[in-house]
Amino acid sequence: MNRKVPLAVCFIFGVVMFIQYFSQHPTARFVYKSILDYWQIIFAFTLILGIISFVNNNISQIKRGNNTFYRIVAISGFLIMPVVALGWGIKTGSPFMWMFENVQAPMQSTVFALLAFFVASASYRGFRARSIPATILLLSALIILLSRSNIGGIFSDYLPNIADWIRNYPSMSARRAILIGIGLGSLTTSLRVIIGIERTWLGKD
Amino acid sequence: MDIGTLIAGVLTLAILSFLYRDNPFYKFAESLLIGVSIGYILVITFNNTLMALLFEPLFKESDLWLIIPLLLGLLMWGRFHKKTAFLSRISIAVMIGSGAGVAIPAMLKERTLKQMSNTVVSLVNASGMPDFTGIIVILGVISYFYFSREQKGALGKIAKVGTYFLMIFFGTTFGYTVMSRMSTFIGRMEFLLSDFLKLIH
Amino acid sequence: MKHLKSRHWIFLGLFLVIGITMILNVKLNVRVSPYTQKMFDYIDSLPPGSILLISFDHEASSLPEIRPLALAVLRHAFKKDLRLIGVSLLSEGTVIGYRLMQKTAKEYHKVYGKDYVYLGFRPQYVAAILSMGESLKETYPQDYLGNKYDQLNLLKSVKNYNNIDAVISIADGSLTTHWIEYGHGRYGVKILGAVTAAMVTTYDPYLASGQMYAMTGGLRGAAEYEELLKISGGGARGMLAQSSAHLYVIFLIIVGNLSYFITKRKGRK
Amino acid sequence: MYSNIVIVDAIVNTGWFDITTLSTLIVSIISIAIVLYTTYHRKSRDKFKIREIAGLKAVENAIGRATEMARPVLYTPGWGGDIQRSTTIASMNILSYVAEQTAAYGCQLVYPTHDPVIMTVAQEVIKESYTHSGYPDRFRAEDVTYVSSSQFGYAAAVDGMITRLKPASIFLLGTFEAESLILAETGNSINAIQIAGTDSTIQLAFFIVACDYTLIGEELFAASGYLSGDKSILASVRAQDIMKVLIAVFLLSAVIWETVATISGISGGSWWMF
Repeated sequence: MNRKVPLAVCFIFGVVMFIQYFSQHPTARFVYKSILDYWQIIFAFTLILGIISFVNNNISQIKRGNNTFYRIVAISGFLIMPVVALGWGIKTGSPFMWMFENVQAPMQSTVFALLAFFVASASYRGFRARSIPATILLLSALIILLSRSNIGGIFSDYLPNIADWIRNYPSMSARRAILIGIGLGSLTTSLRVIIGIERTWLGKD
Repeated sequence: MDIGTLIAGVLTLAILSFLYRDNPFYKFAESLLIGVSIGYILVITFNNTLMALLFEPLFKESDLWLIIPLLLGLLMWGRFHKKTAFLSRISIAVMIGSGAGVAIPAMLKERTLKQMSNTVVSLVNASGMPDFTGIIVILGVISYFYFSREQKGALGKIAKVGTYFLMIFFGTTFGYTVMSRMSTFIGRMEFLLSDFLKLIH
Repeated sequence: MKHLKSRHWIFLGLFLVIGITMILNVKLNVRVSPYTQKMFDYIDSLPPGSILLISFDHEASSLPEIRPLALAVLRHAFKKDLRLIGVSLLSEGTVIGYRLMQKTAKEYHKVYGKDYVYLGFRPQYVAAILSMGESLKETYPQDYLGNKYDQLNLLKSVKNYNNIDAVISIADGSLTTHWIEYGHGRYGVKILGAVTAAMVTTYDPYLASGQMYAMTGGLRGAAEYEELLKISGGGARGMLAQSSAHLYVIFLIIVGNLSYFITKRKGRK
Repeated sequence: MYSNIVIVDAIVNTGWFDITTLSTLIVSIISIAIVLYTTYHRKSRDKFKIREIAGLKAVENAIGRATEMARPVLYTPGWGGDIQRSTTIASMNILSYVAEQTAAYGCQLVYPTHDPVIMTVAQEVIKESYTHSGYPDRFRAEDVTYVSSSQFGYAAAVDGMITRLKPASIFLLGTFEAESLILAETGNSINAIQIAGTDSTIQLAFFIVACDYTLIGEELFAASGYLSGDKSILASVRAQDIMKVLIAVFLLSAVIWETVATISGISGGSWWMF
């Protein structure tokens, strides 16, 4: 019972969503749109579960005296957003958006900007001409990088042309092949899910 | 300088300090970021999903169809209690099942079929020059992903060619991405140097 | 100094390279690539009054790279008197998209509701894209500012993608793929991309197959676009730092390999 | 413009079947038939053996290493996916295998994620795997955590976990976006063994450079079949291979057809266009 009902539900919804793809009938469109709304609504309810787990984890760490200060910062950071949203709304210019624009957004961009440094250290460490494939990887990266640097026209028009050729032929074809494969992989995985062979998401038997 | 820029600047530096090593400034910024971003998503989801898609149409316009997703959402909360936890599987089944159903034709068409069609070009192009790249690469890479046989003999050789082309793709991507990552940091530096420290204008 | 590892020196080097080149504040000329040219030409060829849907499919984090690009495209559209509908598929792009549109609209004296509107965010991107294909009004009964859909002049003639000339997805990730696969795949709407440099290769197959109509990418793309528009902006300003950073990475790769081969040779002896 | 609207509206409003999707329907049916055949035809199923995938051997080693060093294993599905995505499902399969191993070795398994739905499913999967391998009491729900749905909030949180918990092995399997290299390089700075796998083609480049083993695209799906050890799941890998042979034949004949058409100057029609 605990497994049969979810498996049946999974099958029915899978088949319905598969079939609707081939129809433009208003009923099919309605079913489709409704189910997509369900996704969002279920997500919203589940978010509460996630948040409770987040708060619980932090509280139990505080109780254990583990990084108490930072845990309090995390929880207060979390609480302040809904509080200011309730108080002053979330339109542009509200305290909620002020927090977003001056606290959250700059930190996020900075975490993202850390990547510049990690790219540099990965280039130093990872790009070694250890084998033929590694050398090919290295060379194509070098060509692209050089072609995209623009210092006083040191590099003639040839390099950008070579780079564009690499990007448009070998590189793009390889990506196409990966995409074809991923398409097949997704297809079989999804099919297994629908017919109920793939049931890891229910836990083991 | 306004207070917003000051705070943004200090937090920016706190995050950058992680490059040296984990430290109290980073830990503070990290905790704040996690907390604030969870608070943000909570508010936005409540506003844009629960209110806009569920409560308003259900209670204001009496769209009774919406009782179904309301129930499915509430079933997720079955997890609060051990005995009712299994109920959440039904809602998850809806998501996973319908997701799989959507994916089959969509992925097949956009990932596989379209890409196949576009691989088909004449081996001799309009100006009479031979052009083998597309087909060689695709066959090579597809054979690399052929799992039924060990990569030996002819299959192994083709797969090897496939690997080389994969590496060209990875190299190219890496090259382009270096550009992008540097741009992001340049953007952050522009903020630090002009808005925060006022060193450039 | 003792606990500084090679990693730290690499970081410090990058910091200095970018910091110094930015303080120098030198402008470089850029060669316009055919990709950016195609995008520019398309927007340039649209008759005044044409409607573009601009989708801000990025997070706040990539703003440093996205902003110059978005500004260039928006300025071009407003300059050509096109009408713009702004949406966002990521919650974080919402306020940023609004600010960018507001800023550029002011520069060209455009009126909200008549020349541009901002509808804001809808979660679950696939759902949002498809639902707009059915009805923009049902997806967005209200705009970002709370006005009713029907009250906005610009939207009166807009039912779904059929009434829109093209979608420009300004993206830092793979969201444009969904525009292509669902927006174009299902409803046949023209998709243009203004994406981060990192995403360029992802979209090449779609560009080549015509599933995506045109694309421009990265700070470099922004610099090229600024060149075509004959304005000065953040794209051109960052080009020297950008190029130096590339050379620095190339330098690191070479040093990395030299040290690798030297240790290998020593090991053999 | 106006006539277009009329035509599209006509298609939208009338028939139940959208004729433009016919080719996709036919190919879908063929593919489904192949998968069903390889799954339910016992003979072809039992004969099938999958080739070795380099990253897979490393999985066991990685868990062994964590046990020896008495440090945790960190597993994360990336920021890009949701539960509806097939990559996430494939990642869950591998997670279930990894969890069984860590349960048996008594090694801590930490699983941060950006999506609450993924969190609930992962809790279920890990818990059941622990029960399955006979150590239900070793499961700790707080190790499966929701960190933040924001991309770089998630990245900062997982980075913090990596630097403080110092896991011996890190599994990055799922859908990744730009956070991939932040996580992989931080993992590197603490000398963790890293096994990555994703269908996000861009991030593959970074994983290849920064991680010890990388499952490229489809390999992730194959690996999930392989590790589950379930014959009927493996059968779909076989189905994929059969489809690949068909694709190769299709592409070759189409290319020859098109070449002949170009040389002879007679257009033979584009029957390969989907």
